[in-house]
Amino acid sequence: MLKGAFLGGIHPPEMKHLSAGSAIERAPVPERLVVPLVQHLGAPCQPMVEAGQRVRRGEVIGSVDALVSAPVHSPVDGEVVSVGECLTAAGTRAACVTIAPYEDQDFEQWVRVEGRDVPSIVRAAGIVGLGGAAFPTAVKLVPPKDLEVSTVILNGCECEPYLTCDHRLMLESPDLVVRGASILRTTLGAARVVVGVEANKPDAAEALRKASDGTDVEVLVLPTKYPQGAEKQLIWAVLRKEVPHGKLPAAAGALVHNVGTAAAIAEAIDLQKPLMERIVTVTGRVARPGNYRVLLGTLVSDLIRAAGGFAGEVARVVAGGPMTGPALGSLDVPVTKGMSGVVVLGPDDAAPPVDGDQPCIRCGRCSEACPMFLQPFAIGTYANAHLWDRAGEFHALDCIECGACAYVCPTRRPLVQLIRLAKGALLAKGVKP
Amino acid sequence: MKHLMQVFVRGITRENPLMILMIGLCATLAVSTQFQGAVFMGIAVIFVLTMSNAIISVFRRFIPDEVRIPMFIVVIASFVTIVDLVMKAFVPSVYAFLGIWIPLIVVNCIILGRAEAFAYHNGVLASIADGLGMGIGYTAVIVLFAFVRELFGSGAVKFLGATLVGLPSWYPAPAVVLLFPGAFVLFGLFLALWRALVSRVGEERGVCR
Amino acid sequence: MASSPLRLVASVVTTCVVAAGGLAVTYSVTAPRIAAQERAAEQRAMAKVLPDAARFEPVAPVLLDAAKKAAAAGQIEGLWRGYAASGDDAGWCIRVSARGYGGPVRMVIGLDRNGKVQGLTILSMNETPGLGTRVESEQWFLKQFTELPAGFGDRDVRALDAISGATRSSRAVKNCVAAAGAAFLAIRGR
Amino acid sequence: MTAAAQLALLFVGAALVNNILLTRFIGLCPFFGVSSSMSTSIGMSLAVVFVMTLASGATWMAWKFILSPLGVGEFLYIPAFILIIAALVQFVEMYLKKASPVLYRAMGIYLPLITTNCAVLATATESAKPGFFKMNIALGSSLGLGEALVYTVGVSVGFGFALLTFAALRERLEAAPVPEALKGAPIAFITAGLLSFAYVGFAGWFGL
Amino acid sequence: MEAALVIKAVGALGVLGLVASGVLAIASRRFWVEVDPRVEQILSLLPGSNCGACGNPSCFATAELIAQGEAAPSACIAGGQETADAIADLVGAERCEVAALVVARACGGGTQAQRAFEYRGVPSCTAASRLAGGPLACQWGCLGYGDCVRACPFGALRLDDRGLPVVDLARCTGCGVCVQTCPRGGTKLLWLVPEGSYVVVRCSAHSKPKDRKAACARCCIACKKCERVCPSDAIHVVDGVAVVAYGSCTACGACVDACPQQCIDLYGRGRGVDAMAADGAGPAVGPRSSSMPGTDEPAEAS
Amino acid sequence: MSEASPEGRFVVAAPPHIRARGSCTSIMLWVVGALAPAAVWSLVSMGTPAAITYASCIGGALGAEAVWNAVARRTQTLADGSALVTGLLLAMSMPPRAPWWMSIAGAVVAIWLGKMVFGGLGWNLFNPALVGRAFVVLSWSGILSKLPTKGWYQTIDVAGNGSLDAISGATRLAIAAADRAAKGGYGFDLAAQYQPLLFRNLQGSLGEVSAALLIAGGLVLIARGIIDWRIPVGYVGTMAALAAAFGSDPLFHVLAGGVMLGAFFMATDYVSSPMTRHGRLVYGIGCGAFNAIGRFFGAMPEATTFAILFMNGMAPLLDRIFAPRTFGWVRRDG
Repeated sequence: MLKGAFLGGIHPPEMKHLSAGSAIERAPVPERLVVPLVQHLGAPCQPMVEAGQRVRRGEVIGSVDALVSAPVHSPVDGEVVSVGECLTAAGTRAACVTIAPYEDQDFEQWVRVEGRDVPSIVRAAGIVGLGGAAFPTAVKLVPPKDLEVSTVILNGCECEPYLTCDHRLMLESPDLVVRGASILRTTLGAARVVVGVEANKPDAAEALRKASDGTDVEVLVLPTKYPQGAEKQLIWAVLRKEVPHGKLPAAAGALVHNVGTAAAIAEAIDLQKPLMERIVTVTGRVARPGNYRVLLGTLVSDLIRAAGGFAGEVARVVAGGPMTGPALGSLDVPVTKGMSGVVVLGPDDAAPPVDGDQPCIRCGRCSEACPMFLQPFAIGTYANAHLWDRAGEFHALDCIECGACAYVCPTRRPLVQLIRLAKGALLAKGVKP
Repeated sequence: MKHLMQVFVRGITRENPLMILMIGLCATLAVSTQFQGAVFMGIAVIFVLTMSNAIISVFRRFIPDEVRIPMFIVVIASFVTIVDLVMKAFVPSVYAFLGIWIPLIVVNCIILGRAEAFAYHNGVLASIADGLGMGIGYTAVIVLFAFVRELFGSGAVKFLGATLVGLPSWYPAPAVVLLFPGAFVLFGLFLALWRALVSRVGEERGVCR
Repeated sequence: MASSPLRLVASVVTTCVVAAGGLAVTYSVTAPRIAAQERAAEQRAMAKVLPDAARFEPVAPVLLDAAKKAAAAGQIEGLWRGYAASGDDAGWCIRVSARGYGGPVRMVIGLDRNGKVQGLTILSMNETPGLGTRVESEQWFLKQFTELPAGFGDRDVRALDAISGATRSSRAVKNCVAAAGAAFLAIRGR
Repeated sequence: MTAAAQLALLFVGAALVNNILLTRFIGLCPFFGVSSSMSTSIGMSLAVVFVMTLASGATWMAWKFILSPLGVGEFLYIPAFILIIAALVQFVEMYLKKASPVLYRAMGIYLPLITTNCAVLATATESAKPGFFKMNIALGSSLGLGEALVYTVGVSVGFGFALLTFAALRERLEAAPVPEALKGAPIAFITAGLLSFAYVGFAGWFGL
Repeated sequence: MEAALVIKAVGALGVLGLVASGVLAIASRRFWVEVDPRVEQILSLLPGSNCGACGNPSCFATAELIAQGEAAPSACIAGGQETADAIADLVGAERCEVAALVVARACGGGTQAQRAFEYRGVPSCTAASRLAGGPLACQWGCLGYGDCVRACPFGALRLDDRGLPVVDLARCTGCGVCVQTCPRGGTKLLWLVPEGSYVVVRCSAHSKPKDRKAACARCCIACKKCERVCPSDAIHVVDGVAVVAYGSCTACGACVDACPQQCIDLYGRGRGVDAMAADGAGPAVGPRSSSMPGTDEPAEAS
Repeated sequence: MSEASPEGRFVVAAPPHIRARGSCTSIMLWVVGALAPAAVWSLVSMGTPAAITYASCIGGALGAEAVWNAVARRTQTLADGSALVTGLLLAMSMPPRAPWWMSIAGAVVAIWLGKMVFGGLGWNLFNPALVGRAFVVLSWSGILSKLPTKGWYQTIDVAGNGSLDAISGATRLAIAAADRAAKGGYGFDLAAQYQPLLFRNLQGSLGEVSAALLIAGGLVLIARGIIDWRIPVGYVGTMAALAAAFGSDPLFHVLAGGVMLGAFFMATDYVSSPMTRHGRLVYGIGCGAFNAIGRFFGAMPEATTFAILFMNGMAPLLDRIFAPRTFGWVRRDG
């Protein structure tokens, strides 16, 4: 029995075998890249280019001065076709720069980023959390003065079913991950740096161990359980400390970064390379499931074409993991920094769609599954009746939206959606999280 | 006159103490196992309500605000005691059935409520009309409810020894109707029915006004 | 707008005085009537349970005390000697109460000279309508007591049937009868 | 039976077996009125425990030292007792308002409701006036002061317990898709009825 | 004996009364607490729906603020002119004019709007709009799950059979709760118009007219016909969508007749339009009565 | 815009996009399946009267739900299986020879008053089957106590014992209670009753025929994770402990009466039991305590129905008291 299992959680079918075995390949350069100017959590960037302008690979095309933000770089050499609104995976419309790449691309060349120290280089490289949240990494490298970060945790859990991009990265480039980990540790002045890997990826853990030989990077194998990769659960598993309600993880003395982010940091520091591409798992009902190195701004439709197109009947296409990723209404949305996968679900794999409210039979499975020890049934029930205050009494704002509750619900209540509604209403009322 | 009539009718329909204002419930549920007891309970309430309304209305200018509640309640208690003694003297069997509920008329929220809300601010005639209306509204409901409960709970409705209505003998009277769970549940259903039928009428009148 | 304290006190006291006076008068008017009602009810009950007797006389306090002591199962409230119109001894009437489900069950029990139950009736009870009150409405129940032998004891009473679903009320009635039997044994012959 | 056991029985009998709300229908107005949320029902329960105990003590004294010696209790007890309760409640309300606004906000706003709460008058009468106490415990025809207080506390705790239970049930019903005609009071009555089904189960416990 | 009983009774109850009233009399002096009676009075004048449009959490809080003079007598938005006047009289302030508002819906799509994908989940506009922006192809359109209907504290909205919320102008107080609730509130799908407005354009889309037409059969196509027929120069196509200038509109109804998309409606409680009749609450009577009873939309052209 | 999907429009719903197997219906069917052996055995042992009771209870429950849904214009909810479970549980708590009309009345009350008035499945505050049973027991105790019975106990004098809850005439429990009241001890050997109580007990309700089959069914449900062990363990454990404390045979008291049916199948009803772990344990203990005290010191020898109903009423309060601590709210290290 591995130590470190948090309480609650679920064991969904992993479905990682579809793509875990195939090495990362580069997706072809599409005819057109649509690069959104907001690919992160925080202030949107202002366009720095205009239509008709030539851009070089790595050139900044969007930037803003706000603290919580990250610049956007052109992933290719090409010509700006237009600057305007387009649809994003989240369904919102955002300013985008559309670029027509030239025929010949040299992937070993880029406009180098510059900076005084690690945080400023990371910022200039436009690095954000690649696990999905897309929070600007530079901000996290400068924690509040009153909080001491004693442990940096690298998240290599990849607990979402289907996704294998982190797995492949750890397996194929463990040196990058270890190098990133060391940079993070020294930058933050932390005593420890731990890479947490779920037990279902023994080969990745082994590769990391080998790579970290002789460095101060620890590799910790954690039990396989969803959502092991959630920030608070991971900190608890490694440190046995709870992040206090409403506080930053640093309050528990820890900081969590995704392994992919660490690799990107290593590249930014050592190679002065901005974030222009990422590894995306394309899996499920596609002809060639696998992991692809994808230029940011590639449309999902192009990516699916690169993976051989749909195989069989398709019910839903999910951007990211099937537990938390948004379902796509249209495939003409670009890959962004936070998109770790495109999962194509058939009618049999996907959750049966539910209309309206289903009765809660109070079986209590959602409470058992909730890694935050909430009572999702109660929040859902009150949210459904628009009794937001009551939902707030059940700590709706502490929900991390991992989806474990809705996954186990035997009557298939849309619990996550209901809780999100409650959270939205509570925040609108000015309730502090 | 028209005004008095309005006041009177209001107590029975739009502001029915039991069905709309939801006050004075305790005795209703407790004594409605017996049609006969309910009738006498109703009469007692009408008497106390009307008399106390009248007296309080007459003396309302002499009642200081600070001690109005104790004074109201002494007046009401006196009439209740009169009812108590008279019933004991003349209808002992009914008195034995009603038991503690006669003294508890004092704290029936309807009576103090009307004294405070109506009689203290209105003239004698209007107060009497109000008392009668409220009392009759109360009595109508409690008698009807008791009728239903006794009929379905024991198979027949009796009044002073005579059987008024009886169900066929094969009807297996469920005793639960007469027990306290039955009282609550039936009153809930009664309330729903009343709201569906009677209140709607009241609402429409409200619009026409 | 606060009134003077004197006025407050005066108005409350006046109300109280008037109310008290009125009630005292009402009481003195109704009190005899209430007493008469109670006596009449008692007489009616006694005549019913001991039909042979024409008049009833309360027994001496000594006997009543003895009876009270002897009756463990219930509480003896009154004890009368019944006399037939001819002046013969007709038996005893015992008013007795025992705890039931909703309060005391008060009964009057008539015993003949030998201590056999002549009749019994329930004066008052507060049992659950439809359940406990079946001790009165189901006639076989009270009737079975008249078949008890003269000089019956506690065991004899216990052996009789109870009404299912009304255990406590049945037990109260049985206790009353058992108490009456015990009282009779204690005062017999005196 | 020892005296302590007797008192314990008296308490259990008053609180559960003869629960004043669910088996005797006394005090229903606040039961339905303030049970819509937990916090108000907690305040109400506290107020009832407090006032009921004071009132029972006061009426017991009044009976013992004024009404009974003068021989006027038989017809004066109703006005006398209710006058005592009304004055007491009003006094407590005024006092709390001035002395402890916090406590006043917590339970003071329920105090006016208590004057017309039949539970208080019923319990005070049962405690003070011989012949009204109906429980099946051999305590003689009237209660001593100690017994009266134990009984009263038992009744009021039973009141509070039933009120809290009921409030918790109603909180669950808040979001329920109850049929339109039954919304509000009717469903509350039905819930109370089903809850009192459970209290039938107490019938005859310990011979009470 | 009777006399003795009466005296005893009088004595007993008299003493009790004396004690009780004496204690209360003293207590009422010692524990006197000042309460502003005007709070209660103001509260009784307010609508009491706790809609929150005034920015205070409850009507009681507003009443307290008004009584303390920290809020204007006209603070209550939902109450309108009458309430403001009554409160002003009560607190002895000057009466002032309140700009009365009602809510209007700038979308006529409903079931005729195109869906980009199939939405399955909680039937709520807010929830739907958060999943890929909602199923409508038009990002400005009414999603039709009725969040506004549920939110309205005055019961002034209902969903009609086109899946669109219609306003009962007799009940609408212009409190704006629906506007705050509507996930498209920021794009003026629901918005507050002055009470004296007469027409409303049932489209608020800002995409290219061509895209718009593909997304919805009922959109404004910026054809400018309304602009040309308007005798008082009160309607103009701004940013690709018709906009009414309420100051100069005279409710002549020319634009309503001219619109080829039937996307302009007579509306509002203004002069000549019966309050009960507007926006689907009943047959419209006024300068022009082309509305079908029960809808706020002219009869189908086809 | 290119239409990339082969079928046209996609489905968009909130995450998660995958779901665990199992549904409300499958849970209900598992409960039915776990009850089935005991039910079939009782049917075999008791014959036609049992068949009539089963048919009228289940038919009444399904019919009542269908009628309510039709009248209230709700979507039909028979497929969720909850009405079937309610009907089956009600039947198993009825005496075999109960008149058919009584079974139907109980089933209708169970569904309408116990469930539908609150808004249907998931909203009922009390176990519907127990509401139906309590209604029947309180309404027609007189008729129930006079039902024709057969078996060895008829030779035992049960005079002086009638009870509110004695739904099937003189059950073993009733006899035990009567004996205890009369003599202060038991007139028969309790240990000798284990075998009939476990395998073939023809006195009592339909669900009391075989405690062994009920236990087996209950264990299957616990093993499948459908019911929480805390409730039955708390219930049965408390019952046994208190029986021993009151100076009687714990095993007899656990096996006799409806304790097994109640502990495994009635008290564990999801909707009317607490949702928190501690709450469930306390709830089970409360059921056991109420049942034991009611059995030894109450007016009725069998108090299962009211014990569970009472604790149903307490469930929301228990959930409030034992609400889980949210992660991160109170610091807890290690």
